[in-house]
Amino acid sequence: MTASPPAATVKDNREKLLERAMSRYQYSGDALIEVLHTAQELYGFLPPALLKTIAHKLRLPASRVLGVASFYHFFSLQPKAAHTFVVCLGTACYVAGALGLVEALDRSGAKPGSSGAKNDVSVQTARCIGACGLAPALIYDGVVHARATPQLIKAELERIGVK
Amino acid sequence: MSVKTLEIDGRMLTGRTGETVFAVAWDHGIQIPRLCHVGGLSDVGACRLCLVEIEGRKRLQASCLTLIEEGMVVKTATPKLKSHRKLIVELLLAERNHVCSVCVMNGECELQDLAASHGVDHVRLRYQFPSLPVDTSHERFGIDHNRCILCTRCVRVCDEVEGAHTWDVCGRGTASHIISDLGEPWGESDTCTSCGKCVQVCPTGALFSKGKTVAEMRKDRGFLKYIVTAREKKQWIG
Amino acid sequence: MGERIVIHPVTRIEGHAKISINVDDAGEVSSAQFHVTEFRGFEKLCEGRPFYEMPGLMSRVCGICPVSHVLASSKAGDRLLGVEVPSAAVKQRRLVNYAQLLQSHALSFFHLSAPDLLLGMDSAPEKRNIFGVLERDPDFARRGIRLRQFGQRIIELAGGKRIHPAWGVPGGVLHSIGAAGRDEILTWIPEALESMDVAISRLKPLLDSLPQEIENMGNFPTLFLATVTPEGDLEYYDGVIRIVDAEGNTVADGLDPMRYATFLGEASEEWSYVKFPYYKPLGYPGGKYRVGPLARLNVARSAGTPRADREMREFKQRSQGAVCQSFHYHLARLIEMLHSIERIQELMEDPEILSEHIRAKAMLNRLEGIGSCEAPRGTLFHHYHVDSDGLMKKANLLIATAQNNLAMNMAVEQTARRFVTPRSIEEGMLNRVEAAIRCFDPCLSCSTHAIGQMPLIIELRNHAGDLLHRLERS
Amino acid sequence: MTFEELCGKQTEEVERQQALKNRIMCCTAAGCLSCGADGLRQAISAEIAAQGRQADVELCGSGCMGMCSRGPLVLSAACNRLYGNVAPADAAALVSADPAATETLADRAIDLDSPFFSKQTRIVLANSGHVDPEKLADYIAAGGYQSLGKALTAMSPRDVVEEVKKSGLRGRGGAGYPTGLKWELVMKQIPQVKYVVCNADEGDPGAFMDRSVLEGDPHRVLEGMAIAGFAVGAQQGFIYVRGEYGLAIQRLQTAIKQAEREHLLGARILDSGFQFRIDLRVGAGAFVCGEETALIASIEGKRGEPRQRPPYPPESGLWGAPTLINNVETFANIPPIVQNGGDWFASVGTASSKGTKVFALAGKIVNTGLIEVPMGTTLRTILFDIGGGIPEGKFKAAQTGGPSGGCIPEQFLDTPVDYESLVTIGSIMGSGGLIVMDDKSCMVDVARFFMEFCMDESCGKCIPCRAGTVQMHDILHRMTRGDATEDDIEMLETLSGLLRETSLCGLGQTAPNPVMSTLKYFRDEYEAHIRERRCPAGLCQMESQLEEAMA
Repeated sequence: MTASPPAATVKDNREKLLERAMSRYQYSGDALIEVLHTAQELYGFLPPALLKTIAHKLRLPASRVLGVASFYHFFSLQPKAAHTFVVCLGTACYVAGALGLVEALDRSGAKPGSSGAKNDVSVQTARCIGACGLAPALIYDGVVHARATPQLIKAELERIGVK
Repeated sequence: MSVKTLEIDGRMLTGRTGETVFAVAWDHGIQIPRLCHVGGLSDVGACRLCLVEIEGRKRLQASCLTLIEEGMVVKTATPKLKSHRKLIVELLLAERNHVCSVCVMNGECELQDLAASHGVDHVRLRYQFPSLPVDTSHERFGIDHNRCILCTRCVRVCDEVEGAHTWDVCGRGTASHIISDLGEPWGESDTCTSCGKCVQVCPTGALFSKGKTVAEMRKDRGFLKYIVTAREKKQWIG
Repeated sequence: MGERIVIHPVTRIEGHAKISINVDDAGEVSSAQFHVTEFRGFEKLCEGRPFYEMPGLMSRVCGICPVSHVLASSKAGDRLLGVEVPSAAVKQRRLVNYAQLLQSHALSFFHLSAPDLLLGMDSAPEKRNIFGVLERDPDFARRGIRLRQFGQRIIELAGGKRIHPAWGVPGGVLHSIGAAGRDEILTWIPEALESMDVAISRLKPLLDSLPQEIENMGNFPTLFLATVTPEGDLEYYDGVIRIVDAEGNTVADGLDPMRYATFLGEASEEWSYVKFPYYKPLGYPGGKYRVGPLARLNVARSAGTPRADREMREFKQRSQGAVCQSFHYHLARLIEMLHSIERIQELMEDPEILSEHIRAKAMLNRLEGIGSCEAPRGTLFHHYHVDSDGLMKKANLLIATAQNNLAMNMAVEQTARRFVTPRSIEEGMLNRVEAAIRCFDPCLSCSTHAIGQMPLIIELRNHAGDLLHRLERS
Repeated sequence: MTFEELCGKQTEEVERQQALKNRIMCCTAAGCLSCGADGLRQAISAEIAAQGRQADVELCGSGCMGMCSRGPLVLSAACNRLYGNVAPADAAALVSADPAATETLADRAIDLDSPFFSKQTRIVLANSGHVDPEKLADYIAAGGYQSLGKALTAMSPRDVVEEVKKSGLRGRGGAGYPTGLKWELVMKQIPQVKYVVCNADEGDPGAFMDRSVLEGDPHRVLEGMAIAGFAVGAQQGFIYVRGEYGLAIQRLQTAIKQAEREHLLGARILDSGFQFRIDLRVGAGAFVCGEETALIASIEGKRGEPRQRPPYPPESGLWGAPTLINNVETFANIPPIVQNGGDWFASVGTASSKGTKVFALAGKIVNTGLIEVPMGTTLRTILFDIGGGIPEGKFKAAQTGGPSGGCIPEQFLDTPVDYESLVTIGSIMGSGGLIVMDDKSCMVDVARFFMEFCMDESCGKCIPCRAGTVQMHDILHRMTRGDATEDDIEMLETLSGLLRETSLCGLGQTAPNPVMSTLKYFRDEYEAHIRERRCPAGLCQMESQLEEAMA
């Protein structure tokens, strides 16, 4: 008997979960967006190999899978950074000065749509997160901050060591 | 098959039920401009050049997607339509880097022809000058994204006629671009059959045969109708 | 107090530039510079484009000598393909190159320089142009115009259009001149030869009347560089590079144009957009050299055609060793035109000119290619690097006007010192400064890849840099 | 469960609730959550345990209570008081409900008789703040699923459609197409397979009505859809909900499971022969998917690109089948219409616009939050009575309809808010975002902001929208930088005409609206940017000023 289990048994659990999601939709191509949602939940982002697997399993052309994945802003084809700032740029937040928040992040080298200097901060802008009553709103690592200020951003960035 | 009578640009014309306004007009020599339509492929109504005015309809209609109806009254070349078409051509010219003088399709390009026929002697809009690549990794063909107008003829011919679906549109809005497979270089595509149909249907010099130089490219679209008809009628059997 | 004269724009040259003349405290010309103030960046522009596009793209560098760029570019493309170009295609290319030389030289001599020569350096500026010449000597002017037309007609017949033909392609040419084209060209020959006789016999006595100008407008020793046949005869399309010095001694011979970078260096100065190439073994700026008609006649042993050889032998008598007076570029230009017409006749009588085997096809076989040929103004090099998909990574263009840059600067300074008296500036003085430049027939659109027409400005400045006088013509 | 059992369940739950000493409703809508409602809820829950009051004090979450600007909000049923800005430290006082203890909260009590509440009429939001969205029993106690029961037991599909037609309800998603007519169209289609789709892809920046309804009263939407399914003959429904609405998705999932368990959805609903399933489809961040043909493409797993209409979805929608598409608020109006009759609904509102409309108030206004008013209420009432006016500065414009709408200037404050009136003054009803701007807002910049939105959200299929929005944004951007000429205004108008008339879908057709309406009412601001290189609101940084600052 060997001490270590055969490679197949330590197979990534995520693969199984993705498989289950696809079979729930009977591997139908119509379920592509749902499957991509699941894949992104499991893997954090959608690398080409993953898209290829999905294309094969759903029997869809690879270009169509990428075409769909790239159409929707929710899907990320790049790995996510450790920390994410989402600045709401909905009308209410815009009127309330959300651009100041983007500028504050910008000053720290973290530009919208890109990862920051240390590649651990990503900055995104959102088209209204629906917290208009609390404008300007900022989602920092999944937590909504109402009436965010550049000072708040500065403090958070300092806390995680981004200058 | 029933026949319908309609009026296009003051002429009484007839067409078969199920035919589009665009098809009936062209059959009778009324050449409505178009970029995304090509005979033999499905229509998407994206270029908006074939828009026509139809009496009783509030909005302009894409003639390539509008089926003829009995008694329809259609106008295809009103001053309003012409001015819209001209501006659409200008939008396209300003959107990417269309440099006719060094283009393989110079003199044969559908976009260039439209610009000429619509009197686009200068572009009133700001050129956007995007920085776009050329992919010549394929053994026989190349794609120059600078000349692409996103008409998706290549996507459709590859999907509908060749059946490979190598091409699709990636991204959205102004960032849209044509991709092969998962965005790899064309030469690395494992679905492309190198049939060259996409190259032939491309209205501009975006898709070209390698080795062709300035103004040397001639595209043949006759094959499409032939293949499609042959397939529909199963002409190869018997 | 030092002063500076600036001639800006310099007129009757191709492109636009500025001359500044600096005046010292004693009121004498201390130095002069020829600035090229425009920038075009063709080399940058072609990055990322397929190399097949280069002949078409490069023909846009210049409206005067597009053919030269098409040829050098096609030849660089030949190298990238690694093919042997069919001999009929070579003949087509040669034909068009001669035609190009003919029309460009005709423009330079009859349209741009003849006004100075026929009407005089000090004649009224508003008359000093081709229309003035037409008035003074209608037959002469018309012959010039016809000669240029002849050259352009050949280009049109062979290349499909008069300017920016994109008929040259890597591996050969797109189409041949055809029988009808050949027949038409042959009908032009007698008149063209006759016109050359008229022009040459008209110029020679004029030269005798301008000893001051000849001796003081760009007369100095430099090296001369040109392409010759392996035997050492005049050659414009394909050959080896030979360099001679002012005494007429061969400094280097049999140099491979493909290896130009081993013997030519490129310096730059912040006051001009044109590069300053030099002959490497002698360093910068000691390795200054001249290219173009004068250099070619100095470098070549003989022309290889009877009429041109006759003129060339006489030309070589004008000086011991090499002819160093830049003013003789004019005569050299006429001799080259004569030679070109003779060669065109030869090609037209060669049955192979009608062959349709004019293009070699291949895939990309090399990642680096150099093409060179003799353009009207001198030796032209196109040097391309491509990636494995054939997309341009880098282009280096070494252009005749740039190679003459050092010499042109010297000529400007020499002319200014001799003819410009800063205390009482006269138009004719400044015209001579410009005329010195025109000897070289610089094509600034090529050398800097400029956009549009911006004639030259002359500025007179003191040594503090204050502007004293400014002359601007358009 | 049969209809009788449902009624029994309702009585039972109502009695149970009445027996309680106190019900504490803690707002758990996104707004309050982002100002600490979760921590507050835990504190109250711990306090109930600490005081040993589990038996007679119940803590519930609730949907949006409206006054988002004062969150977190807590409603104490015992004293019928609504408190704002509540902190975990207040838990003890809330649980005890002792008048003395609640004294500390008195200054934070919100006057329920204030115009903010008194001028509202709540139909869609009737349950918001009173029903725990995560408890089916709560919804049933409030009369939930009674309408579905009524439809299934006492009405024919045609009766239901007639009732909806009679109500005069119009689509609340923007265009205002009569809902009853749309239902009738789908009902009349011959094919057996039909679909009902709820458009919950609320994408207008500044609009959060649908999210609040989904989060606060998800069963209401499910019930509305089921009634629609019964009426038009569909057995399958989809809710296409924005991916950004995590909480709404979660509550919908919970609600669907609860309803299926009780046979309020799924097979044999309320023991009748009617079956209706609802599946969620989660959007992935594309505004254009709010357009019905794009939404269909997206549900089918494709790029959300619109296609030419006709054919309209009632004829050929999802997978080519007849498809009824209504938005969240429209479906939420259905149960009360079925319950109370079309005539009752038609008695609210104006001649052509019936019922109420939910608005999301945001921007430079005191009471930001969610409100519901009868159609025909004037903007002045909405903004100054309910909204409490402008905090500082002067009113300049109200923006309705999001990127497809327009800016309404002061002179139209007394215009009644209904579909037709808004169109007359250059805006649209839209989905209900209402953003207030004061004199510090630059109208050119607002136009630029919306154009940027449309440019980013354009799907790229048709040229006028794809390239036209880029050019219009380019011009507007240059205007805000002081780098534009008079010709640019003309080109802006020309492009507006092109987009409006030639774009493939509503996004492109309406993209010029904010530009057109600001050009109409605030042309002087445009001219100041161009002629004087000056921003009257002092917002835009002009290139020349930037250069000066650099030097």
